[in-house]
Amino acid sequence: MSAVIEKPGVEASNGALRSTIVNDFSIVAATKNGSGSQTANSTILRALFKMGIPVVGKNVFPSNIQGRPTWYTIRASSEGYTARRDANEITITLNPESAIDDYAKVAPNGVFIYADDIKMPMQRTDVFHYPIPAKKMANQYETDAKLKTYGANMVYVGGLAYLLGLDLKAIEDALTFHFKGKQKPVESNMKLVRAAFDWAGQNWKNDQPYRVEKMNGTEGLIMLDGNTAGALGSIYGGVNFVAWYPITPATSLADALDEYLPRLRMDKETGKPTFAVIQAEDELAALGMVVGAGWAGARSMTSTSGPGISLMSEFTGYAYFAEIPAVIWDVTRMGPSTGLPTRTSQGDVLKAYFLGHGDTKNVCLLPSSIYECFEFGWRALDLAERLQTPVFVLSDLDLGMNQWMSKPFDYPATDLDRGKVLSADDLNRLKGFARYRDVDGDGIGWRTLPGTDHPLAAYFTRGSGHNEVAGLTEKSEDWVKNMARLGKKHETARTIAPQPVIDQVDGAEIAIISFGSTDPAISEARARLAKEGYKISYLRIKALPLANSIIDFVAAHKRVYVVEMNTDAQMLSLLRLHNPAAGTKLVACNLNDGMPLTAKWVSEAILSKEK
Amino acid sequence: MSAVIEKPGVEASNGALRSTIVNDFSIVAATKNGSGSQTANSTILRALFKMGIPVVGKNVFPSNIQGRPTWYTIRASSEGYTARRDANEITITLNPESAIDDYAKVAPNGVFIYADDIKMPMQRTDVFHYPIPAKKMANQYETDAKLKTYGANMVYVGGLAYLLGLDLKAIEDALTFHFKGKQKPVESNMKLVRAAFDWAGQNWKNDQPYRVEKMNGTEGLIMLDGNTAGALGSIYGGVNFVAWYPITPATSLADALDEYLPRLRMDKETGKPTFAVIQAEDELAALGMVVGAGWAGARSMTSTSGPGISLMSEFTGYAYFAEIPAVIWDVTRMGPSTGLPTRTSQGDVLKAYFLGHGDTKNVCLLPSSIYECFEFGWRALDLAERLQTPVFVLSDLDLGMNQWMSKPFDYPATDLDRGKVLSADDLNRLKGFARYRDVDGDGIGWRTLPGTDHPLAAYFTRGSGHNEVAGLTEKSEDWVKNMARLGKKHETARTIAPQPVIDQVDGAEIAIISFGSTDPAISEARARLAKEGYKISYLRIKALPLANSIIDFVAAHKRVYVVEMNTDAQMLSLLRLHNPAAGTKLVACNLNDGMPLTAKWVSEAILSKEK
Amino acid sequence: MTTENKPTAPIVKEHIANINMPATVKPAGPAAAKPVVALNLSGLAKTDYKGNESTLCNGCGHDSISAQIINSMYELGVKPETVIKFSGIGCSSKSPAYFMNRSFGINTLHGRMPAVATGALMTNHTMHGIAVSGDGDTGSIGFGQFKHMLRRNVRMIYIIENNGVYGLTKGQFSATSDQGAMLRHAGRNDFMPIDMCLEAIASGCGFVARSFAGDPKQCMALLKAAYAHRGTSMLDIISPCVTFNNKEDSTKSYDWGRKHDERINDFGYVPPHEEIMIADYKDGEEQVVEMHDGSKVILKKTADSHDPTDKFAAMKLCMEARDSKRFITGLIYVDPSAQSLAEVEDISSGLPLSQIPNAKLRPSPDSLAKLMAGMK
Amino acid sequence: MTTENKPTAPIVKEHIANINMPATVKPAGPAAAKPVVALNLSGLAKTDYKGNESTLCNGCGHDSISAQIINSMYELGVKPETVIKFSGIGCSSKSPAYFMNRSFGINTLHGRMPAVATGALMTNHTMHGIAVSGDGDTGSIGFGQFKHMLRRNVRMIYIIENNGVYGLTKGQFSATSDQGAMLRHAGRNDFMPIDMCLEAIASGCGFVARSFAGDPKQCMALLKAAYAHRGTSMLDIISPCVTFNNKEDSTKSYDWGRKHDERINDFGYVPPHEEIMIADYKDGEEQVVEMHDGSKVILKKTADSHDPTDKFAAMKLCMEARDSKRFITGLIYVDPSAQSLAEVEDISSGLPLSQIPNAKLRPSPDSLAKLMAGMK
Ligand SMILES: Cc1ncc(C[n+]2csc(CCOP(=O)(O)OP(=O)(O)O)c2C)c(N)n1
Ligand SMILES: Cc1ncc(C[n+]2csc(CCOP(=O)(O)OP(=O)(O)O)c2C)c(N)n1
Ligand code: SF4
Ligand code: SF4
Ligand SMILES: [Mg+2]
Ligand SMILES: [Mg+2]
Repeated sequence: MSAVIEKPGVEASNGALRSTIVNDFSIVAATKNGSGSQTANSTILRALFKMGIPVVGKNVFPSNIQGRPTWYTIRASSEGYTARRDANEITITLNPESAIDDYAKVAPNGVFIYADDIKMPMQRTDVFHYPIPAKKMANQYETDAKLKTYGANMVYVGGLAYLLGLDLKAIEDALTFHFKGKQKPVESNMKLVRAAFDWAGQNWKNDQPYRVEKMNGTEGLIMLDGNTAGALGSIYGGVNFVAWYPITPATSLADALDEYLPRLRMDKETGKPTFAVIQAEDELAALGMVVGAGWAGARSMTSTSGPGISLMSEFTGYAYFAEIPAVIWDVTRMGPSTGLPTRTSQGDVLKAYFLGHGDTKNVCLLPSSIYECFEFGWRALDLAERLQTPVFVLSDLDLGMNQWMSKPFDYPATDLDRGKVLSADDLNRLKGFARYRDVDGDGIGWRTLPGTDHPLAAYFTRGSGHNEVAGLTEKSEDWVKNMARLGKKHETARTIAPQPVIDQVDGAEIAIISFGSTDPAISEARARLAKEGYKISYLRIKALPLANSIIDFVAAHKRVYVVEMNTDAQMLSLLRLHNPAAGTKLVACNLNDGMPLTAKWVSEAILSKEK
Repeated sequence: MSAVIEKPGVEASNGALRSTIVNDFSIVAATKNGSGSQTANSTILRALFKMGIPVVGKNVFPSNIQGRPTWYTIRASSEGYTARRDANEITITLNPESAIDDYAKVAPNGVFIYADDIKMPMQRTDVFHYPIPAKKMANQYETDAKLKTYGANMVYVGGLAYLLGLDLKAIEDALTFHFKGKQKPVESNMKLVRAAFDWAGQNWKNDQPYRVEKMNGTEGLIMLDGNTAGALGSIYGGVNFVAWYPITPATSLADALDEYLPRLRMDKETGKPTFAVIQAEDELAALGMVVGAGWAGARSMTSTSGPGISLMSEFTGYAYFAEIPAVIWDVTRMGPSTGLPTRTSQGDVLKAYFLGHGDTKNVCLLPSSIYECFEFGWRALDLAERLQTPVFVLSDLDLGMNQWMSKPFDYPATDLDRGKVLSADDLNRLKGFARYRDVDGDGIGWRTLPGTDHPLAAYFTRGSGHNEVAGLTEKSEDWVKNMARLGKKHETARTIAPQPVIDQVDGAEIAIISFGSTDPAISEARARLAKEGYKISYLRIKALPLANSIIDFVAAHKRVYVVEMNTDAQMLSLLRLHNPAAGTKLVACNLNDGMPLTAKWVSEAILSKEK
Repeated sequence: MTTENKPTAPIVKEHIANINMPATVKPAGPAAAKPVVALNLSGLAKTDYKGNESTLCNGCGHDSISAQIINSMYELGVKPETVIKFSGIGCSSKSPAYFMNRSFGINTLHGRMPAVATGALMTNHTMHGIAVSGDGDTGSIGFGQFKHMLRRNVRMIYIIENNGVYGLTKGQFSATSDQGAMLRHAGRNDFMPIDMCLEAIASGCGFVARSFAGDPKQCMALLKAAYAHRGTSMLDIISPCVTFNNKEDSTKSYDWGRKHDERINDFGYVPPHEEIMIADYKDGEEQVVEMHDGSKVILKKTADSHDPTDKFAAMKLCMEARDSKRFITGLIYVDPSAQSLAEVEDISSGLPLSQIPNAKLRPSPDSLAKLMAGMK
Repeated sequence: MTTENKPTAPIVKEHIANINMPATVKPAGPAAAKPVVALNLSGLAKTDYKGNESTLCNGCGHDSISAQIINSMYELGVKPETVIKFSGIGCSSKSPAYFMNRSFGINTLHGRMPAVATGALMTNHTMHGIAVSGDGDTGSIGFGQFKHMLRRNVRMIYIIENNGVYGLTKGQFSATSDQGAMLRHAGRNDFMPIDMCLEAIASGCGFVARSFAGDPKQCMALLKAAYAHRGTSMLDIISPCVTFNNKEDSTKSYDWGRKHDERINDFGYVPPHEEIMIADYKDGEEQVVEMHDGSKVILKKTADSHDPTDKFAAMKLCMEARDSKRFITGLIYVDPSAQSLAEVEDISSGLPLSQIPNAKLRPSPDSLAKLMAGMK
């Protein structure tokens, strides 16, 4: 994030009430799943964003369709921090089931906006109370019966706008954005917002301390979810075959492909699609199709999550060994097993890296932002074809389904890399080829594609032992040689996959290694700790296999905390294997509770070990 | 092996011809797959065994049914060594396709017995040549057309018996054993053996150096394959539900269950089976059935190999997380992917240990002998019910499908452990229960079984997040608490699973850590190296999670070689994770070429690193 | 660590607020006062068949089916303790938590419930299985297991709560979606829906029926008859998803069902312990199918009623109905003759495998010694 | 590392002894001398359709089928380069290595070939697929994928080399084994065999036939007609396993086939480029089915011949034949009308996806700038 405002964060932590706190707070809206609160929440989020205030929006929703409590959190941070925070200064609840809990969790000196039909004791003196007649107003203003529950949500938008001083123009812009310019819904929603705004002005005393003010913290930025970013990256990466099976939180990636492919990738001349998307009958079939397509020369991919990854084990090993390009997005959720489908985690690191029985090791990309979701979208397809192997992209629910700011995505810097493919002309010139021979010293053979019109083009692909010319073999030497070449290819992957981002601080004794969506919490935690005098270096891993530069980085520090969101310290495990000399210098710093990490947790976890 | 004869091994290595070499050589019979040579080879093997000579028989066969070269190797070792050797002193070939190769590989001063219709240059002067009219004699003696190809194999048995001085009585005993006492086939086979024996006496000059002599190296021992041993162990472990899907090399385990269960486990009173065996439609279903059965209170198991393990990933994670007992035999073959289905490997260590997405860690037993295949057969069932979790037994093709000597299996020392199960009476007394509460401090809750006639018996099982009372929950605290308990259970498993066998040599600076079927090669290598003055300690791992005693063992040595048969040094990886302080002290010593390790390779590999 | 079978110490000191606990748990002990409610054959009240509160959408067809499961089991007087509830993953598969809390329940993996049910019901063949799945769970990912389970004829009621859509993942096409249906992201569905009843008949299932969640009476009658079947009874119940597939032109909507429901036959179920009054049933106008447990399904014969014992007619009916989008409901095919898996495996007459005493599970030391002797 | 698409240096210096290399590779360049053999429409000799030497058992039915694949493709004049061979795992699935080495081939995973074939044939819809599977591969582990592939109607010839047994794993029962068959280890098979043709019809397959490896002529005629079909053509070919399931009482044995083979119809195939002499075909005695590519299947009508355009008759025939162990062979069902998957996905008229130039795969920088602007 480039446009950070250089003033200290304001957090009401000691109970002392400041006069006003501007652009620095978290809002949580507790509603019911399926009640249509998404429009209201994204409107608030985008309105703040349009006012130039750095924001991030996170949805904590149940694995259920309708009627269960769901919490949408918006953090505004003038400094541009986007990690989750535990404290919520402003709580809105329309949901009686969770109201008592929600109330108890309002930060001291916080604001509690609640549907006026929620009856419960509200005795806190450190909270500003704002009852709102959400249902009544919605009933009054919405004529369509179906939209009445939905409308209640817009009422709190208006109330909140009044309290915070949110620009009604920004709200209208946000609604226009949301409804893609359709005037009718914008107007009917604005009617409610304005009515609620006016009602609040007449009925509420705005003595609470939180306010917003226009600033220029989001200039030039976009706001989007990681799954859409990944889909767009793939589209700009030339993906032309997709097979997938629905699963939370990966579904919206495929949805975005379904939405944007027809918009961006119809052949200009023929008007026909340059792609095919197939909803498979399960994940075994999804990856099977992707592997078949990759083998036949498509830029092919799938997206899934934990249970799907488990089901893809056999095909991943096949693609690894038969050397077939395939891209697999694992938008990780909590495991083991069905786990918590709507909670975030980084628990598939070992699984994805070692997926396949026998000796397999897969290339994995680890985006930490929606910018990288886009970038790794196209890079993954390049790497898969270049390396002729499955490439995983390990995103997660937090990154994939939540709304993040980002600088606009850059157009891919390099041309599509289609890897080593021989044409009929090449075959004429070369008079044959050996599919699995390492002619270039990088462990990667040359392949041909079905449809190559040459009598020498064909070869036979199999998951059983094969020699350089793709012939079946059970000879020990052939096996060992082939595996050694695959080992070499893995080393090639180590050097051509995205390299770590290293921020080595002069004189730092301690360091953090991490990856993926923990980045915002770590950045913020480092800033906090820096204030307390801790110099902490930071290395962010962008891909597996692990880069060799990590070894030097570890060597340069006394203690290295490996921050991650899983139970078994999985990345720490891979670091230990990669770098046995590091011994006990690497320290686990992991939490896996389904929630994105907070800067508070990261800094306290490190401090507790440092002290 | 207890009955080792204390005299030095004899190996013709420097080309100098000793007068006679008694009971110390390897024989390889190269025939065609599906030609019926198994009877001939097991006859030789068992005849030697019956003469008291320690032997081991290994079949190196193609992934094919009929007509491809197959090699059966018999090692006789007066010292009782049972590891594979590279050198074959006696080669028999009836197979023209492999004859040139086979001939080239005969050890110097070795013996080459070949079908007299094989025409090829045979110019080696360091080989004793014995052509044999296998087809002709078979045609002459076998009247049944079908048995003619098959009969050719018995001819070489007769020839070999003549050369080695093999007891014809022992051969007859071996045939009687093979045909389970049926006289007719014994006689017809003996006819051929005798004829060939006589023919050889008349036509061959027996100036080759290899001879057998009766000894008492096998007294009291049995000879069997590991898969049958595992099946028997499971039967004595009370297995009562089996679901499986055919796959080499695990099929013969299920076959043995199908064979022995009806013999050993029909209810004495009702005459009805106390078990059910179901051939499932695939491995997903096989483990699914086993999990359903384990949940409902059966002692349940399946057997499979690499591809099946991949397909079992999702259900393993489910059983881990829902805490359901299940035993999974992975008779490992070469991977990745289809790999080499008829070659041995230890390549599924990481796979099995981490099987399941998210954070899972499974208990694995690692038998190194057929004795342990039997023992872990019943122990696995005990552990699965005690720990309420999937338990893997990682055998391999070498152990599972080859013929090994062993002391007779001991009857299980402890009663069946059915784990923590509450009855209706218990429920009356306790007035309820909490399925996932750690009441005993070992991380293991109490369960009830369907059919328990009590209104409070039922609970609801799921693979999604649950609290102590088996209720659905998405709360962070519940998740973290539950995973912590599973972690504690894993620690319990660490202490109750079979502990390592440690042979710590006084003053040894170096050590070997290994597991499974590498044991014979390591034992022999240690003996060799000891002769060259190397003191080497040895720790054999019997189970995962790794025992804490391993840490002390490593600490007590300067260099520790981790010997294993896979490409990626998988056990070394787990040792590094378990013991990060070991740093670079642990050294990889792995080979994965599909063949069982030899003592020669192990000792040379270590020496090359020591020098 | 103790290896004993019985807990040696009190496991739970006090009564636990188990969220799975039945609504009207009677305190243990004989002298407890009974609530003043109608009791069935097993002496239980309707509330003893209750489950947790549903978390499905208001009006979801699946909840109506849960209600009919409760009603039918209550009316039949089935002891909840003798039932195991099975499900896969999906909104439909959540529903076993919403009925019969006193029954054991297991929510398995997406599409893989048939295998788990097979293992569990083989381990205790005396238990009755009630399995609930969805069209995605059974028709897409689980299609192979479903077909193989039918082939094995594992005794259970297998309900497909068929809404023609993936509910829980928010509205993708399933394998039973209408050809030509439209979705926001994926566009048009161009594939012919799988007909679950046709598939079940092809796989040798001996009890095949279709019903409609909007027709509680028929659902209940079918559930009762299904309970009596010797092997797998497959109920394909059209169960509208009010959130994602309830537009009136969807063949899986309430509107469509109400407008087009075409009962192919009318029938009643007579439990084994009830006598049929022969006088009540006039020959030629009724067809009686005797189930394996002695209960009877009595079909009223009318000119155009379908004869569910005619396999070819049943298949043809399914195929034609699919081709012409007819919403047929009723008992499509019944053949009570085929052995169930437990019978085939010859364990059906003994103790459940899970209750065989340890002593019978481990052969004698003697037998081992003999075996060992034979391997020398 | 170079990221260019074209090899910049000679990859292989000399000609490699590729074991997959065609038997009569013609040296590159126009002036090469042709061997003196009969050439087909594509100018190729029969040897150009050869594969590696088979490693199957002597007499295995699968080898006869390979021979007929070679013959039919040769006679049709199909260019091997336009064919992709697919298979799963099993003896049957090995066979693609034994025919048409000049075709690309992929030996996938056990039971999962349909998915791979779907992906590959969507990526290059101009290629013809010849898929070979076994009864275990398709009927057991792969049943779900098989049924879903049929539903999607991916254009390929899908051959099940059906021997009623698992050959490669040495003789276990498969899902098509005879009910009542006996095995050494597992005992009796108590389950009804799956009827692949019945299943294919239920799944909407538009070309369903059964044949016998012992009847090369019929196999060949079916293969030719199958090649012309617009979607999946499913050939269930009874292919005896001489090693594990060839006893005379096995319905999958040579003996049984020879004794019981009952042809349900006789037909000929007329390729698109050949004119039918109307005079040769008397109205009322022949039935002409016009395939999507303009070729024709001409069926001789006799009193008891089966009409393969009648779906109900086809289903009934399959069910009755299974129930009474009739060994029926011939064209069971044909309906050339349904769109193939490539048509449904609307990619059938363009370049294969694999040949679309990179420039068309990456939208313009401008389009990205616009998108980004819209996300602000
Ligand atoms: C292996 C796996 N893949 C995907 C999912 C995600 N998933 C959960 S429910 C569901 C579909 C459920 O549809 P259906 O069976 O029709 O049930 P409904 O919700 O419509 O009642 C899917 C795809 C999963 N849980 N597991
Ligand atoms: C996942 C998996 N499970 C099991 C196997 C072992 N396997 C190889 S072939 C085969 C059965 C083949 O039977 P079928 O398809 O009928 O072919 P056939 O050999 O009879 O021609 C099995 C079970 C495997 N390769 N992969
Ligand atoms: S989404 Fe549909 S299927 Fe799921 S609970 Fe709601 S109405 Fe029922
Ligand atoms: S085992 Fe059977 S199927 Fe396999 S090659 Fe031999 S005859 Fe053919
Ligand atoms: Mg559904
Ligand atoms: Mg077969």
